[in-house]
Amino acid sequence: MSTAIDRFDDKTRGAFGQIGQTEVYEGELLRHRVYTRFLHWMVALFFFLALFTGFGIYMPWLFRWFTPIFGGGPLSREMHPWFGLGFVIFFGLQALNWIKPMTWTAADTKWMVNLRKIIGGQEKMEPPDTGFFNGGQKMQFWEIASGCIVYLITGMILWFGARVFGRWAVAVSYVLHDISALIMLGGIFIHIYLSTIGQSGTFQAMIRGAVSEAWAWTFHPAWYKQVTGRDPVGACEEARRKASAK
Amino acid sequence: MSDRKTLQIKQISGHSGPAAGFDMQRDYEVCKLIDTTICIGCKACEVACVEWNDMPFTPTTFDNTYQTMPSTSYHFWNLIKFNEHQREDGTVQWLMRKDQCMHCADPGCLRACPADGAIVQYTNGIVDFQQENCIGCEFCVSGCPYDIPKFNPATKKVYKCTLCSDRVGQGLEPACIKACPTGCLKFGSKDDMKFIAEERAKQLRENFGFEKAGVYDPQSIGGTHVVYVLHDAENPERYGGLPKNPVIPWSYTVWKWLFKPVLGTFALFGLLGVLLHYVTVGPRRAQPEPPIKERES
Amino acid sequence: MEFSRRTFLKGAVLGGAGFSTLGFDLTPVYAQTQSLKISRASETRSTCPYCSVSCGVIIYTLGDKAKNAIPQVVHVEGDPDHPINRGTLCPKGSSLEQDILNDRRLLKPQVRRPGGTDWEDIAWEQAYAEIAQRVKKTRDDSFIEKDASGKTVNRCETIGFTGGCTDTNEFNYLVVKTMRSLGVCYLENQARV
Amino acid sequence: MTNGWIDIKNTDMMLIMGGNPAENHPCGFKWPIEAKLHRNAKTIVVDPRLTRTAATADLFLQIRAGSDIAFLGGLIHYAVENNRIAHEYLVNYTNAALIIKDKFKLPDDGLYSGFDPERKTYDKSTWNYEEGGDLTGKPVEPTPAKQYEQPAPHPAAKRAVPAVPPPPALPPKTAFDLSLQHPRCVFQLLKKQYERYTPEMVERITGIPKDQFLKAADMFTSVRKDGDMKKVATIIYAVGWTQHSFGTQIIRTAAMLQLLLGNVGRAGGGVNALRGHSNIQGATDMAGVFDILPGYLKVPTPADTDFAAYLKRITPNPAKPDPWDSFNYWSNTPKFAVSFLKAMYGPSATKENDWAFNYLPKADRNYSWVNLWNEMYEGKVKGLFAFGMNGVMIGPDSQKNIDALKKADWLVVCEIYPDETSEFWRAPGISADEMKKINTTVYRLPGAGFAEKDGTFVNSARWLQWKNVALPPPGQARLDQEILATIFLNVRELYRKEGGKFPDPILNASFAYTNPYNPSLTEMAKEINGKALADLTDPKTSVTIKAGQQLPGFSWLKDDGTTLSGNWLYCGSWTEAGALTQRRGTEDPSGLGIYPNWAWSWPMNRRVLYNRASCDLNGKPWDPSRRQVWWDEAKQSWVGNDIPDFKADSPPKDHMGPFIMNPEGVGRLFVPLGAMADGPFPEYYEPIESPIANVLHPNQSNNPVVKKYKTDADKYGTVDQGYNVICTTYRLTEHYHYWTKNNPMNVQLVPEPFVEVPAELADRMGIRGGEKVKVTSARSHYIAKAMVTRRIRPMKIDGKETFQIGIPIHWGFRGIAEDEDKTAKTLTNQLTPTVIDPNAYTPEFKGFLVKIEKV
Repeated sequence: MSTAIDRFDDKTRGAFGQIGQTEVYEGELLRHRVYTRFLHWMVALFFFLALFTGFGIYMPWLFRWFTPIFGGGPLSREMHPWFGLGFVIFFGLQALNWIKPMTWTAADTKWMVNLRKIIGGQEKMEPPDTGFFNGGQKMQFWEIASGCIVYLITGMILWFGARVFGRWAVAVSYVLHDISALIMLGGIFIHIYLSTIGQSGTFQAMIRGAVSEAWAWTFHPAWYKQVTGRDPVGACEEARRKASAK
Repeated sequence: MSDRKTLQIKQISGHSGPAAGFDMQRDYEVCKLIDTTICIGCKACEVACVEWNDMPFTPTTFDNTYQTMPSTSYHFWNLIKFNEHQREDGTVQWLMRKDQCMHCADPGCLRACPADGAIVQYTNGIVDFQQENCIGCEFCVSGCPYDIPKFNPATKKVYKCTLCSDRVGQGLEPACIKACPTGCLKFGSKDDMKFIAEERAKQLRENFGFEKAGVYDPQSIGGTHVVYVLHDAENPERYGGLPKNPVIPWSYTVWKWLFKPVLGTFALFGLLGVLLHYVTVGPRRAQPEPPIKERES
Repeated sequence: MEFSRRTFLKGAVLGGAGFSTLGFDLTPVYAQTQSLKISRASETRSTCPYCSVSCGVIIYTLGDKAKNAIPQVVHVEGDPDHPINRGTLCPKGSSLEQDILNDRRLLKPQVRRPGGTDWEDIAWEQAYAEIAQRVKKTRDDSFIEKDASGKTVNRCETIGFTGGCTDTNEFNYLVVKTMRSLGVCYLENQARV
Repeated sequence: MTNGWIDIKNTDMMLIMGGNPAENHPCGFKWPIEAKLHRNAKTIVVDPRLTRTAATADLFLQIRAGSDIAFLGGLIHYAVENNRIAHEYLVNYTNAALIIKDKFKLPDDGLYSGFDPERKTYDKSTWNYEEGGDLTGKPVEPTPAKQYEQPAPHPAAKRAVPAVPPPPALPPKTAFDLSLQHPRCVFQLLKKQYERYTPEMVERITGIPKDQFLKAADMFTSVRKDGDMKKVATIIYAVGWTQHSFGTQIIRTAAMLQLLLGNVGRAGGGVNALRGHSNIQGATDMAGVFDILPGYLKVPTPADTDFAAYLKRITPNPAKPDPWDSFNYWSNTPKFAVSFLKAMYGPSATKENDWAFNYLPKADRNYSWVNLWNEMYEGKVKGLFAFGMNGVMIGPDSQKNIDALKKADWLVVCEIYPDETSEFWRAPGISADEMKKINTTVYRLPGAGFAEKDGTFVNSARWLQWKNVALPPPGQARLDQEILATIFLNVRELYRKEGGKFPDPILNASFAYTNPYNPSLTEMAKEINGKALADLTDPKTSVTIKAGQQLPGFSWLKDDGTTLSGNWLYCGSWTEAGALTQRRGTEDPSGLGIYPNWAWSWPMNRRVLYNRASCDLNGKPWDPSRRQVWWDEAKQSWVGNDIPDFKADSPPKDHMGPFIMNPEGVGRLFVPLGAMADGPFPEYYEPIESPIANVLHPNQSNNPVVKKYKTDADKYGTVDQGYNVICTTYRLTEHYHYWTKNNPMNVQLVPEPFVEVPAELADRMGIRGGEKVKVTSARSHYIAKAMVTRRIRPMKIDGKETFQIGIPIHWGFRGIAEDEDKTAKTLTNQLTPTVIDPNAYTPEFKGFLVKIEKV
């Protein structure tokens, strides 16, 4: 099973590597391949399409101004499930792509325990065993993954409606769908924040695919160690020394 | 406008609670009375409805029944349901019931509807869809205990009986009421209709041998502005699936009136949180950072 | 039970109102109803042409009968003054608008010639002339002035007239006057069947 | 209807049978419902199917189609046996006490006295009253027949020289027995006649179980429980009674039952025919049928060698017990006839030329509907006009009618939609080659719809109501009256120019209209009402009507040519006061639903016929809460909420009979002489196609005077040939005959033809709802989807399990569904037999035999 997924992922990664490219400059590390970036932005695109159309359905009195983009309320409603479907499909591919690095480990649990310090800014560096993804990222990943399953099931029920599934299924699905969306929305705020202004140097990982070595040893030390073979703390200290020497 | 009155709004979908100032004007509740015991299933109400509302014709096919189509549709809001009920003694009772929006006192559609102003309830009890505000989400369909709102795939909006709010607003009775040949349909104040209905049920019990005759005005949804007189009020299901105790899914009530605004606020807290984080703690940077020149307190 | 349920509803309403930062506005309390489609149409009182109950109907036509407006029906409804139907109509009467405004209506005279496989258009005057000639020939060819016993009978037995159920009394009188004068005996009507 | 639509609300009991008013007259059906709601009135519905009328009934009985006389005869038997009869009414207002000739024989063997088996007709001379006086309490002995004085002939009849001996007439003074004990009095004969109609017999014939029948009989006759006269029952019927080979007799049975119960003439009572169409009541009044002239004047026959002979034949003389009085309103016939001829031929009708009597064709045989098509089929009728009449669809035996039209020279159709009659030459099954061999020329002229024409319709309650023009005809369509008048005037022009056979009536027909080519219906209506041609003065009141003025009523009509009236019955409808048919008064002071100022009803705005019978002998209403008319001693006149249908100044002590149109003055339980072709009392006969032999008299199963047609197209089926299912035909509430199949709204409601099949029969044949079935009669077949239902149950007829099916009539080969190929394009009336009632000549559309199979 996993080998089939691996084969698929390898094949598509390879194919996308032919289409696009990732340039890694001196002092940088390859963070996300073309395929990963493509999937991420497709997921993001469909997420926002679904989000904006969803807003128009969730609270039209507040978000009606989104709807003209999609041709008005009813068309927003009509498009929403298709956008949602796109989101789920692309996220599904991303999940296949990421299923290994996203596997939860003891380090992640530790990371979560340490969360307050990271948020509070007391710890400048991530714990040394923080790998390619940290616990927070994995939590969001799995939240979205489970959210997708909820979306898919409840969304289908809402899509085909009370005529097919009965009114109670729709009535319950409606609530679950919304709750799922609200949780995801909350997570997305954090995700965007941390990947842009909240954590400088992160955004380029999904744009160019490469990150600075400093970014790597700061935020994903274990991964840094894994790809460079060097000790992240040592590398950081060395860099600090070099900087102060100047 | 010069007409005596427009309709006063009591509730608006997408807004919690009653519309502000809904009691600005006195009004009485209107009601449609359907006496199934003298309904002859002639379908005049069906035609009057289609004609008054200028709705297009639906292609239908024969389906081993006199019933025009299996259920109401987005341009067929009024349907007589025909049912053959075999009594214990082997004789057959042919039941006919006009099916249409019940204009519930507590409308499930309105509760389910997220679109502001897409469904309104007037103080006279009419529940009306305002298609210009409808977003076609079809939640009303599941909110309705009577399977009444119907989605039109062409306009992508939902439609149902308006109780001819355009006529009632101008002082006329609804089109179906006017057409009904036998007078099994009546229209007036809810009090009057309830009185007539109860009297008729009593007459059926006392003079015509229908011991279980009664009035259908389900209190589980606060009563309806369409009430039925039934030969057998204990078995409304026989009349083409009239629910004995119609209910609105609790999820709509709980969700829409309570948690939806609350959780919506919580979601915004995410935004607020990151904003606060940025301005208080500040962004995280790759180490090593440049040396700190000064730090507030 | 009802009381407690209502109390609950009220509670919910108040609860909702508590959060009405996300839903409170002074939306107009009145909704202007759709304008009445027949409010300015012309009314004509008529009688339903179907069964023998003779329901009074009001035919609403577009326009105020000004010269340049050609009336077309927009709605048909029962006449509430009529003592028998009191404004009610059956499914047939209710659909009279589609009887008046119907794209299947015959709009021009047509003739099917002997051996013909389709209709041909014919001018009214031509049709009248041909029909009159045929009537006269058929009558003259077969007119019986006296029967076998020599009694005057003045019959034309080769022409029949069948009248419809919606022919008015006045029209039927014209039928009697014209057909009996032609000597027609086979004068029948929907009334028989 | 003897009464009216609204009047039904005054009833306490309804028997709805042979009609389906909820479906076919929904808006009229509100009045039975009103009676239910406000009077707790009960409804008994007897029908072959559980119809939508039956759905609201208190008691529904499923009857075998065509066995109605057995059921009604059973009710008569029950009423008499249980003394649930209106005794005073019966003795004084019916001919129950009159004594019948001793040669008269009841039909124990299925035949009355006087039957001629070769000609299949009756010599009806024994069907007459005995002449004589009061035999009450006298020994019962046959009174010797004696020569009685011939009644004084009408003055105009004096010149008559009868070539043949006069037909038997009613005796002016009839023998009677007010104790109703004389064995030959009508009541005793009636009792004897219906003794055979026991509940057991009813069950064997009709299939209605005995207990159910008794329940219905008890319920219906309960209005006369203990001799109480306050309650009233009504009987409501339609063509479910008419369309049989004994249809008229079914209705007579009902009338007799109502007379026995004293329900005729009373608010909430009567025998109420629900006519199926908007103006077939008017078409009958106006003589759209061959056997009458306007106002029910009899059509002239060759024996009427001159006008006097004609008048003598058609003007009845009173025939009644000597102490009683009889208005005998038909004695005014000469006035009506002369005024009619003056209307027809104007100045050309003079006393000298017998009022142009010879201009009228003299009918010597049956020229009715089925005969018309039969003669056309035989190539005798060459040309046909069809103005809004779809003869192919109506049948019976539509295929025969199509084949008949193939033999005609020409056909002129005036219609508003494409119809089967005008397109008979391309009926399904006719190939292109065959089509080329059809030599009929067909003119199809676009007429005007109802909204495009004015004029009056007469409803079932005899109301004449004027309708207004709403819009002009579309396209090149023209008004029907313009089309007919123009055709006639074109013919007239040809006769004027070329001459021809007997052109006088054509040239002299009065056409003095402002625009003769398009005569306004207003002018026609005024001519129908009639006007004075000379100054007239009423000697009693000295009221004068100037020449040229409209007449206020038919009492002003004269037989000297000084009045003109197209139809005496409608005289009073358009007076100097204007068109009473346009009145819109909505007041109903009595609350009885009379609405005296709404439109106008014949005769003379009377809303309930024979309403004198709503009072007892002293002129007091039987029920003081339903006061229609009454005798006002102070005014020495009949007054009331309705117009008294009576001689206004005839005091009760004169004992004038309330049934003023009968020479007897009383209602006829026994119909003397020639008024009925098949018997003075109704007798039960089987339909022509019947699953069993008549249980009462197997050797005379069918109506003895009914003749079958003899062309190769006329076939009749039997059970032995496999036709073992009884079939009845009907209309649906959603459709109107062959008209609404062009209306998309109605097509939406019921899109396709179907056959109603009992579930038990369907099970047996493996037919499921929605599957196509083929119904075959001896004539042809019909294909449609099956509607499998429990609303028609299997029944036991004379112990044998029998099934009935039903077919709506609405689909043909031109219509919305038909043009979209959604139907099999077969016609219901391809199945129906060519056989007619001997009195009304109506075909037997109900209760014929078929077989059914899955397609």
